[in-house]
Amino acid sequence: MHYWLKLLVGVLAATMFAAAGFAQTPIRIGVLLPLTGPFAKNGIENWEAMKIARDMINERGGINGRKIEYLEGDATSPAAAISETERLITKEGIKITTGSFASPLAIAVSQAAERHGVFHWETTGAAEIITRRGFKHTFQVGAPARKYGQAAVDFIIDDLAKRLNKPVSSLRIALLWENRAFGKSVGDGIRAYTGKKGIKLVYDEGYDQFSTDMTPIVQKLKDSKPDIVIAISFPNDAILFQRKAKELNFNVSAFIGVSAGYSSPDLRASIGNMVNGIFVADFPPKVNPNVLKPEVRKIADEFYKRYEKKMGRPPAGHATAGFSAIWALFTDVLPKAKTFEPDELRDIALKLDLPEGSLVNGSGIKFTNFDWPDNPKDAGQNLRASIGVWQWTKGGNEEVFPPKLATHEPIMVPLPSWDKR
Amino acid sequence: MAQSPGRISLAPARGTLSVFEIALLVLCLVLVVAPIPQNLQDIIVLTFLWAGLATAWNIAGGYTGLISFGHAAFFGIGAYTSTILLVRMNVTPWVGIWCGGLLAAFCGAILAVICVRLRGPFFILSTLAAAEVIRIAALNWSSLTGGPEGLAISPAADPVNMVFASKHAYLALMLGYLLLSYALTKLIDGSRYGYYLFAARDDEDAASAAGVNPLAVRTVALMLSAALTGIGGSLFAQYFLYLDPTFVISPEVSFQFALLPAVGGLGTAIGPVLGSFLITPMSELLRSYLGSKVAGLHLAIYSALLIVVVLYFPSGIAGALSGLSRRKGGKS
Amino acid sequence: MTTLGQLVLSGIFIGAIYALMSIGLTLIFGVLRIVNFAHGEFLMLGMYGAWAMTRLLGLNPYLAMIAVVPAMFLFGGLVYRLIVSPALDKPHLVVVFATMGLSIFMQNAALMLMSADLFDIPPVFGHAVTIGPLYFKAELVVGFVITVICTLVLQWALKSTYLGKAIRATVQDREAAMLMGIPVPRIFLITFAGGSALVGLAACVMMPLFSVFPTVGLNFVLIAFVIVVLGGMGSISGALIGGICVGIVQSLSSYYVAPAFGQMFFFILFLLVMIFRPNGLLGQKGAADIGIAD
Amino acid sequence: MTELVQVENLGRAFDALWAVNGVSFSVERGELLGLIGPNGAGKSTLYNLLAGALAPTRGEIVFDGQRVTGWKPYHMARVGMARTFQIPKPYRRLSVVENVMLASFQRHRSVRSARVFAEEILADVGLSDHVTAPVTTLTVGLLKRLEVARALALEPKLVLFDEIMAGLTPTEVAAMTGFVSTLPARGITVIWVEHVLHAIMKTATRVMVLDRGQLIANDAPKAVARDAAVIKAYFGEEISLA
Repeated sequence: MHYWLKLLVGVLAATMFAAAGFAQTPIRIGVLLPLTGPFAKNGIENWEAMKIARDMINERGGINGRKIEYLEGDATSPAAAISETERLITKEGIKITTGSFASPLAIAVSQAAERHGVFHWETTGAAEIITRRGFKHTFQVGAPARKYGQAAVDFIIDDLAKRLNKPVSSLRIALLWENRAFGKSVGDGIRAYTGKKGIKLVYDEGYDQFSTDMTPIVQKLKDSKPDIVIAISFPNDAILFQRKAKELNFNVSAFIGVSAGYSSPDLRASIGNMVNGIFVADFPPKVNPNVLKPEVRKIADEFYKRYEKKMGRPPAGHATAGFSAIWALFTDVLPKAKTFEPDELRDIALKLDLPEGSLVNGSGIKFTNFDWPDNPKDAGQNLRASIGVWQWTKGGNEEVFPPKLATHEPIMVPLPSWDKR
Repeated sequence: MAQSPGRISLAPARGTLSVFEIALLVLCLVLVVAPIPQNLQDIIVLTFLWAGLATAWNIAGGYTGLISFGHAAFFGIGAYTSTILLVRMNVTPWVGIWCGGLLAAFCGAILAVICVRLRGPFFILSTLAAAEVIRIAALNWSSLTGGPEGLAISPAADPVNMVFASKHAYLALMLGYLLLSYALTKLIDGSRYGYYLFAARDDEDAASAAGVNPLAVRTVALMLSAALTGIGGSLFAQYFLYLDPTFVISPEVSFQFALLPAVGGLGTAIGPVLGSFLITPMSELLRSYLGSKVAGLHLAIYSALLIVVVLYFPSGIAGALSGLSRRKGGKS
Repeated sequence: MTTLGQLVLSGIFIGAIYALMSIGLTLIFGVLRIVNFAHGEFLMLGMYGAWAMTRLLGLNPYLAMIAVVPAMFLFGGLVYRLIVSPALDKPHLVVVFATMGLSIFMQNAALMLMSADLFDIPPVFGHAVTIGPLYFKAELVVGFVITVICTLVLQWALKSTYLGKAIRATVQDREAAMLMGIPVPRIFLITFAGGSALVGLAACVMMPLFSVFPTVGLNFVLIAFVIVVLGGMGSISGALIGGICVGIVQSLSSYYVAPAFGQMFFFILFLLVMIFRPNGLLGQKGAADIGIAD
Repeated sequence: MTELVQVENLGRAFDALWAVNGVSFSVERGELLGLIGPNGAGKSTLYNLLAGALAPTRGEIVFDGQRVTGWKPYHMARVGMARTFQIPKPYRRLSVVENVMLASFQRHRSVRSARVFAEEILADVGLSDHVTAPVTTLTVGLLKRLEVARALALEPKLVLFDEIMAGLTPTEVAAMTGFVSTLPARGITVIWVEHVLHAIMKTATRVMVLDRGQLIANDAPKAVARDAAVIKAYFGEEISLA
């Protein structure tokens, strides 16, 4: 009942505006996502989340009465991404672009946008280089690669070490990364961060995306007897790895997967309850509601409901991140804009100072502008993009770290051996 | 030299330019200067670049019979050499391009030593394997190639760095590359060396008995083809300003090099150019209009059309247009 | 020592699975002398078939063979009629591109029909097989057994049945076979369809071990090519040996050097064999000429 | 040193079978040497050994004072040895004159001069009205002539003819025989394998007979015709050779 009332009011408002001759031209946004090729699966999930955001904002009367209209391009490879971005900018006159899911595509799209002075709002692309090229109109709303690693390592130091009652310095940690752009940059981040924290990695190897047999990798891990494994994988390799770990009876005290492979909900559909107890460092698919502001929580619930209805499964972390980043654009940036020129949008974005918990996935927004002590050449990076750690449970998934975002305590620590799972 | 019957009217007697070729050249020059919308210019830039690359491949594939599926390796070597020289050693691409070409030619020689004795499917699969070895090397040699995170060139327009703001400059650059490849092909076409290539392709033993060393001739052809492909790779890098080993040195890229001449007309100078003028715009337009409607639709249509064209126009567009197929003359 | 044992044995088992997937290709190559670049997508289609049989009809994947193998036989016959036979009398580049076009078409048709999601089937056997301190997934061992049986049956069939002899004659010399009254065009059809059926069989064996998605073929097609050439074109037992070699090389190089280079080593092995033993590891008499004569 | 070719104990085995076994002979400059023998006697194998297409298992070959054992065919061609193929091997996608130009390039580097010389050679063998015709339109007889033209275009010191008469009409045989007999005068030594025996018997200065890989006769044509071993090899019993 409540829902229909809101819908009615929205429609009335919209028609009133139209009737009053303010047939506002729609705000046109270019969306570049991989709809074919190797990244198609996650690209399409992101695309569905973006469309839900558009529908939801248009139902709420758009932005100051102007509807949002997407013009999309299939960014299946960096070269295709650049051609599509330029097509949208030059042919359709787009001033705002967003999207990209994967790092190589994000690097390509943001570069094409910058070349034409167009405002690019990157939702999930994580490569560190995105904000290190001295670009002025590119903003990385999602977390950069190193934050994934830091979240996992901080979780080990602040939480797991105590639960396993072992001093951090004696913890044997293994790092496994898929040697594409995302895997490598997260791996590099973890290597640097653990080095700084005085933790030694007993295993640190990259593997090829076309690997069809994980036996050598699991066997080598078994031989290095790690306490904790951090693995950055894509969907297919994650499934292959977990099955092989079970087959070779490779047991660890804790397993932390990073992003796409381990955060996609259909991992459970593929390997069933083998997934229970695995931790995942990624955008939180679901956040402790009392952290979010009330109105943000309502938006979050509506998004989860619509996504589940459309896709038949809850959203993966990156899909939620895609939604929350574009929603922030619709609610915190565009309403303040008048000319919608890239420079104006840039100033608005740089002035944003949203605390954590303002966005649907618990992140806040505060962009660097060549003023970040760690790296003065960095601009457009969101310092308040929060990457947490959640855990697969029998019932679904629970956010377990950082404590202020957590919805539940970590369970199954140390991880029971395969026969007991 | 009298025009023998059944000869492709598009491709005149060896070494001379036909009316059709001159008309095509004029059209290209017009396209470079004409005030066309930017996104169409982007398609034309790609069409010229791919026409040049297809012509380069045709020197090995069409003229010498070395059907290679490893040219993405030369393409990648050229692209990475000029980009590394620019990004890491600040060497202007105007020099880097030729270094890339030379290095690619050197690798072409190595590949020739390995594979040029092989024929038919063996050669195809060996070049495919060689390119995969180079892809994996590029992916893991992060200190040199930037590894999976790729290598980016700053988009600040600067003629010294061969980065331009206006598309016209890129159109001229790519047309120059196409003309370079095409001129070399025509040169070979009418030269003694060209005849050696055709002889080695048509009958190795007969060519050898006539004093032509087939392996040496093929090696030189592969080196030339590799060098031109390397230069094309550098231009690709200068246009897109970003290199990712997984996408630059991939079997799909090698396939595209071989596809355009096959569709256009293998072993003819004009074939690869016609192939690119048809396929490149078609695949770009298909992707931009159907790309996001139904995921995968545009590639399904593209591949279905490809199968039909390849099966029912075996001698390519050049062949079909000039009725070459009338003069089938047995299996080549 | 157990590490080496685990690596070598699982290399052999996974190598046998790769071989099973390649037997169809080596047969097609031996007889028709064409490189079927859509081989990976045939595997994908078979896996989707096995998945459907298992998930929708609750069949055990190994039983699903009863439906998947004949279906792939028909599919192979269809592809032969529509794409391969029109290309046979044309330069061999034509069939290379026709099959590559088919490969892209099948990938994207699958993307449109089945979406890009990964599909899996529940494990067939509850626990792993243990040989001393070594662990092996039961489905892997079953796959190895099926491959060995399949190789023996095929070898026997090629040696003693009329069809088998006709196929071997066509491999050696088409013209001569035709003179002996062997209906070579029909042999081509049966071999191509049979080769596709064998890929269907391999798909059912692989379904419990791998997920299926539109681009799964890309992971396996290059391995299949390497195996066919390593084993010697057209040789069934050669494919088995080639597959096991690839399995072991991949396993050992990934462990002792680095996983990122696993694939590089068997490509290098492939190139070495090309240069020094073009007849394949077994020195299959004339395999090189089979590959070249066209 | 008037000997152009010396062959010492030449042998070639395919597994256990010795196709050519312990053959020794020499050829003087300007000779027209016939080489005959039943099918499978090893004639083509001997040619392939001389021309470098096959590496000998045993024995030495000296050509024009140089040891050339094991040289590649293109190397032999460059030092002046030309050959025709029993089954014509034209370059299918080149025209008739272009087929001949391939050989004339050895002595005539530019395309134009190579073409002029090629057209002269084509006139010699009576192919001048097919100059620009595609090779695929030629009959077997014309293809044989093209083979001869391609060999002569190398301006060789020695030419190996391999059954260039097969498939020719009697008038064509007579014309070709006449033409071949003029070659020694132009400084070209000829070795000629032919089954049309009367053509050889008429023009050859000497005839060698090969049987099961071994030389069984090496004498003037008249002597060879009466040699018992030769007749036995060919016909198994007494018959008079015209």
